[in-house]
Amino acid sequence: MEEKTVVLGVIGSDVHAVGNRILEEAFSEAGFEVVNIGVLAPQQEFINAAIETDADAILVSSLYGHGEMDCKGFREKCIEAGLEDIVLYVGGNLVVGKQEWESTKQKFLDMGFDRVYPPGTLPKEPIADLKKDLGIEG
Amino acid sequence: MEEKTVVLGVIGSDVHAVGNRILEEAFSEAGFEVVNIGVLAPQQEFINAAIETDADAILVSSLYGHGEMDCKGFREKCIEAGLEDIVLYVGGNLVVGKQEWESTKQKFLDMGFDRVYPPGTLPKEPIADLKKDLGIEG
Amino acid sequence: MKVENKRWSLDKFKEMRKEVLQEWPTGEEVELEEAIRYHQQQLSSEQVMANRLAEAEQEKITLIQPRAGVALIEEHIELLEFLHTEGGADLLPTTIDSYTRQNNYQEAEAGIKESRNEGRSMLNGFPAVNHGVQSCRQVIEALAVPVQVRHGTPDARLLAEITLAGGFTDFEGGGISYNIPYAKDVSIEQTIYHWQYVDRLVGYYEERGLKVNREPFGPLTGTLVPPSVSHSVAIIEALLAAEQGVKNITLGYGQCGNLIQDVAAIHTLKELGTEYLADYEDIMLTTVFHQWMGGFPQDEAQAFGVISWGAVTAALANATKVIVKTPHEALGVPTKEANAQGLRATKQVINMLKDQQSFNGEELATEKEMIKQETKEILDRVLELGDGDVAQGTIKAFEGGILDIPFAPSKYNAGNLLTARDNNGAVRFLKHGNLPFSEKVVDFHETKLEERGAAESREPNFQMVTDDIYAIGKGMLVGRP
Amino acid sequence: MKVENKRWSLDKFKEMRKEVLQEWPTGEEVELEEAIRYHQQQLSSEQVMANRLAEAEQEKITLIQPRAGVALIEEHIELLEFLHTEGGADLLPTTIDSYTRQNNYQEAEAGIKESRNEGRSMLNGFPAVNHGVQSCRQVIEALAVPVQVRHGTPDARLLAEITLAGGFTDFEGGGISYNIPYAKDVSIEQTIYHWQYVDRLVGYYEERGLKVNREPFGPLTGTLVPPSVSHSVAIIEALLAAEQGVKNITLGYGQCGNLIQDVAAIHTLKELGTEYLADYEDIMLTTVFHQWMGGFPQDEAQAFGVISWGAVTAALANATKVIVKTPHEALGVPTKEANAQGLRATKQVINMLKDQQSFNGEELATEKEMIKQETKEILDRVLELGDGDVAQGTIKAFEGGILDIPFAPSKYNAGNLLTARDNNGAVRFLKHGNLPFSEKVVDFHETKLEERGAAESREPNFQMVTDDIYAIGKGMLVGRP
Ligand code: B12
Ligand code: B12
Repeated sequence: MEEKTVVLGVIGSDVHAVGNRILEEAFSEAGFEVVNIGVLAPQQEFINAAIETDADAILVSSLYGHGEMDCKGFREKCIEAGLEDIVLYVGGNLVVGKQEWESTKQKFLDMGFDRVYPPGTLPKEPIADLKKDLGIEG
Repeated sequence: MEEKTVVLGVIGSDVHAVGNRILEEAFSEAGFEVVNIGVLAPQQEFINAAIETDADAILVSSLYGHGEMDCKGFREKCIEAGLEDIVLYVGGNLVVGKQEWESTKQKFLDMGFDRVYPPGTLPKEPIADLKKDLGIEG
Repeated sequence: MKVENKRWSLDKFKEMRKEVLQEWPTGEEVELEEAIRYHQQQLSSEQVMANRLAEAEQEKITLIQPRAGVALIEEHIELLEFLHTEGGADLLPTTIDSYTRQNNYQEAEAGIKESRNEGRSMLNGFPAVNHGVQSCRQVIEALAVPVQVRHGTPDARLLAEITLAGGFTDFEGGGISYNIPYAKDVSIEQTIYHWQYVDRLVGYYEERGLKVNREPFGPLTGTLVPPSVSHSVAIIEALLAAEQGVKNITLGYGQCGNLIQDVAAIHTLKELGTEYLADYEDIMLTTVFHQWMGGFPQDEAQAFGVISWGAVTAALANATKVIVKTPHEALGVPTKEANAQGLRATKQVINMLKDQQSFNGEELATEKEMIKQETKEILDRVLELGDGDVAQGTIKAFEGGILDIPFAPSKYNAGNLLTARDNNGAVRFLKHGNLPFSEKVVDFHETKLEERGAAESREPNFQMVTDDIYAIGKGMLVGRP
Repeated sequence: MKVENKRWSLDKFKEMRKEVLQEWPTGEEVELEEAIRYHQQQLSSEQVMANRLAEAEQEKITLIQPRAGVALIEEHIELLEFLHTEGGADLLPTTIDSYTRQNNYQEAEAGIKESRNEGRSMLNGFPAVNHGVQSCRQVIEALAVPVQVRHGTPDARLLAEITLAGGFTDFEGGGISYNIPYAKDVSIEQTIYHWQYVDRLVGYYEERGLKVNREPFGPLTGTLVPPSVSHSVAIIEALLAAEQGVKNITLGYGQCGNLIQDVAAIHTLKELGTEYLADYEDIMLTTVFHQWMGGFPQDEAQAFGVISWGAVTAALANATKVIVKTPHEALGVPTKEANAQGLRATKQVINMLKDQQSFNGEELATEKEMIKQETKEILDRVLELGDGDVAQGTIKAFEGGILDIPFAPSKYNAGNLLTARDNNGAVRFLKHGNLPFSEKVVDFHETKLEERGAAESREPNFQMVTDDIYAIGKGMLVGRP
């Protein structure tokens, strides 16, 4: 396959590094070019990395519960920066507390994310989705 | 205090003997004359024992879940046998399954029991109640 | 009738059989040869309990099994399926209701009707006799894993006929363990005799090349039963069963709560069993550990703590299987969801522990040595009393209180024992009644309880026992004042 | 700035203090002498953490403590009260939100506002700096038990000033343990320096006769951290703290999952700590065991299994206290009910085990010996690198990967370690990077992992590590293929 680039990172004041490390391994092994900006990443850093590397997708992680606040306006900022078509995924423990998943998902879809993943998602699911969304043959 | 007599037993096909043994000890120590007919006791056996010993109260245990079926008509049978004024208590795990306590209690009150005790009742509670109901000074 | 530990002739068995099958109309359904064909042709190897146990024994893993049974067929199947898929149960049970256990098939019938009317199970188990052979087969065929009959029936002859013909491959109980804790007025002689029938029936299946597992009920009254007491009963029942041709036996033990004592108990159960059964060939011995069988805390979170502690012990002792309690234990027969929760908590623990080393050390060795010595002192005396015949010996032993079980309802039980926890929570003899213990054993227990008495500044007495009975329900192991 | 392990002069401390208190307006509220009077006059002896820990240590019991914190004062008090009364928490926490941890007081302020608007906590903890001294005192005064600040703040100077003045008597963290797992871009030099400030502040309280406990954060990244790695960090932080006058120290360790390794870890933590801190007088060392800090199963029943297993280990290891997880762990910050459930399950287990013997045996001895040897090899090298100065040594050791922590986000961490479970589930070094291990140690770990590799017919590699990371969440300890 033609190599597609994804930017990976953990947004906001969040330091959960383990899932991020595993996603890096898994997406690399699946044939993606992975640009991992790591933890404690502000929105702007994701966008800068995406522009610099001409990325096809941004995968945002938020584990620590502040995802709702940290992700506000992310899609708009991408558009402002000229990344109109970039694929945006978000996943992790997105809100504070154990909450009804459907409404959490809707919240993030409304913010403009293309796909939203619940806690405990294994890498193979977003990998398959991303291949589909980027039109890569499995 | 003037010695009051209580008949103790576990009704129906129920063999749970431990609580019964402990109730025997506790009521004896509290000054009651205890007639313990033990486990696997049919209604008639409680009544016979009460008549024979001129008992003041009958304490029915049911742990195994069939209490609802086993206790039906108990009060009526007592009346038939001439035990109009006898105090009737029932306690244990009275119904099959973990059910809402208030409705279980009401069921047994409706059957004519004077007091109904939930799982986990410690002896001191029915002892105090019985002293009150029989007009014994604490 | 003089009951001896001698293999029954087929004639004797078949003669009694005629009567047994007439106890309730469903008895007519049972045809032994047809039943054997059914086992041979309809049951896959995975549905046979002994196979699954043998595997587990070899892989050194601990299987998990719930208790469960409701009044009606469809609901019962649904319940068991749920426990398998949602609870991850490796083995399934069919718990029999209490009317059936007392052979009150009339009342069981009423319970079935009331359950239909009320739309909920009014019975605390599955009335297999009333349902009959074909209905049992419906249950078995719906499930991919082996199913065992679990009950508490002093006279289980008809129940065994119907359920084994119905495709069950494991049958719990025995002439002592399903009498003394479960009956008041039935003599030991009677129940040993009736259970010889059950064992002879199982022996017949075995002769025909089928595996039907048998499991003496280890925990007895579930209330402060020291290992040597339940071990003695388990081994006697195993001997009685083996004589009638039973080949696959699971020896049971109910958690006392102290890790070292419990691990020692499971180890010695297997070791002693092997020793005493050495004369019988081709016996497969496995073990079952019962999570805490006494009073539970009402709070579900606390109950999970008790359940998990049982799971830890089962895994560290490497029992072949563990019988699992539920977070509803203190309150009532669990919902299927609560039952599955108990299973999942247990499985999590078992899986986390299955690869871990077992521990050794002096405390374990001492504990094992004591359990073995006590059990041997009891069993040797039993055999002596019976002039080498374990059936006769057992009957006499109960008469004399040489075999004795704490807190049992049976009037055939001497009831002279008083047991309480020592300062570490192991269950010890406060009064050993007429158990034929040597001075060494008596001193050991006395010292242990004095130690606790000193720590609590009180004499060990009935109050201590009561405190211990309430303790786990109140969130403790040792019932301190 | 050259950071050395030397007690700060009061002048140096006070000079820095001026700046610190200006970081956020609430800093103005802090007056040291007034705060000391507050501790002396307003806190009862039961509200002082060190007293409660000393008692537990003497009684050989294990206390239980949750994590908990929400955005608003009243709700926070309600939460803590609930955990005390309904959960039976012996000790209480105040978990600080992640904005505060990164000194983003501005965003914390926004979080407080949003929480008020939304009617639920939008912060994952209690923003103590924004709330200020008086509000902290409101919390402390509402509670009868000691309360500790738990956080993960690389620069916790202002947080310490405010919370200690606010009446908290225990402060978690340290220059390594609250940097490497919690930061990306902050140098070790910087955080050691900032934590010397915190320790000096605590030392000042101690000089004035007040007890303020300190607790290095043991589990680090909570992800396959071998005992010798976390022990090294804990002891370094204890040495750094003691030098600044800290007297009461709780050394921490996060459950790895294998019983023997975990018991050995708690035992050696205390023993090594005592050894290395021998030069400091009047130090009280206690231990804290953290229930499993890695990924949890989502199912609550399974989570109860994990929680209870942690409780078992804490009790058998006789840690002074245990930090408790909840059945919501995998999903989100727990409700107060879920939090209390975790506590009650834990308490049940602890209480059932508190009287039981600890076990010994060869495996435990070997495990202890190895942990000690590894830790000493690391620490001796650290001291060597610093020419006897542990602060300098630590900085250099991180540069050279002599100190190294698995899965840490910090760029000041070499990140050369790869750790995985051996065939019994104990955590071992797959790649030990630059840790200064002797051949004996290296061989030990290699052999252990080869054993597992052989059992699984695969080479130990990153896939094995990944499998282990997912394992407990999927209901296992060892991530088998
Ligand atoms: C030990 C035990 C057994 C032992 C009993 C040994 C013996 N012969 O005594 C064995 C293993 C044999 C057993 C068998 C069965 N048991 Co059972 N058993 C228990 C258990 C774990 C503890 C009971 C106990 O001894 N408690 C300690 C004593 C001190 O407490 P207590 O019995 O509750 O009595 C106290 C109070 O309830 C109160 N009290 C009792 N009666 C009365 C009456 C009055 C008037 C008053 C005021 C107070 C009062 O005072 C007592 C002293 O404090 C309970 C569950 C639990 N509680 O945790 C299940 C339980 C009672 N058993 C149950 C069942 C279903 C059975 C079986 C049918 C099947 C099975 N699951 O194996 C068989 C039934 C046999 C039969 N025919 O009766 C169910 C009943 C379900 C329900 N009601 O919905 C329970 C609740 C377990 C469960 N959740 O499924 N059991
Ligand atoms: C380990 C851990 C820590 C470690 C982290 C070490 C480190 N630097 O990495 C430490 C101890 C330091 C820590 C700290 C904190 N933690 Co923490 N932590 C965990 C824990 C137990 C496991 C996380 C983990 O490593 N899982 C294993 C990896 C492999 O899984 P993962 O992270 O979930 O990632 C996978 C999937 O989610 C998915 N995924 C993730 N992102 C994305 C993105 C996309 C696009 C897709 C498709 C998929 C995807 O793929 C990953 C790989 O499979 C979780 C709870 C849990 N899950 O059991 C809590 C948890 C995440 N932590 C939590 C909290 C609150 C904190 C703290 C604020 C406070 C505290 N309680 O101590 C601090 C926050 C620090 C900060 N500023 O971020 C909460 C979050 C609450 C919420 N959302 O409501 C959790 C859920 C625990 C809880 N229930 O309270 N934590």
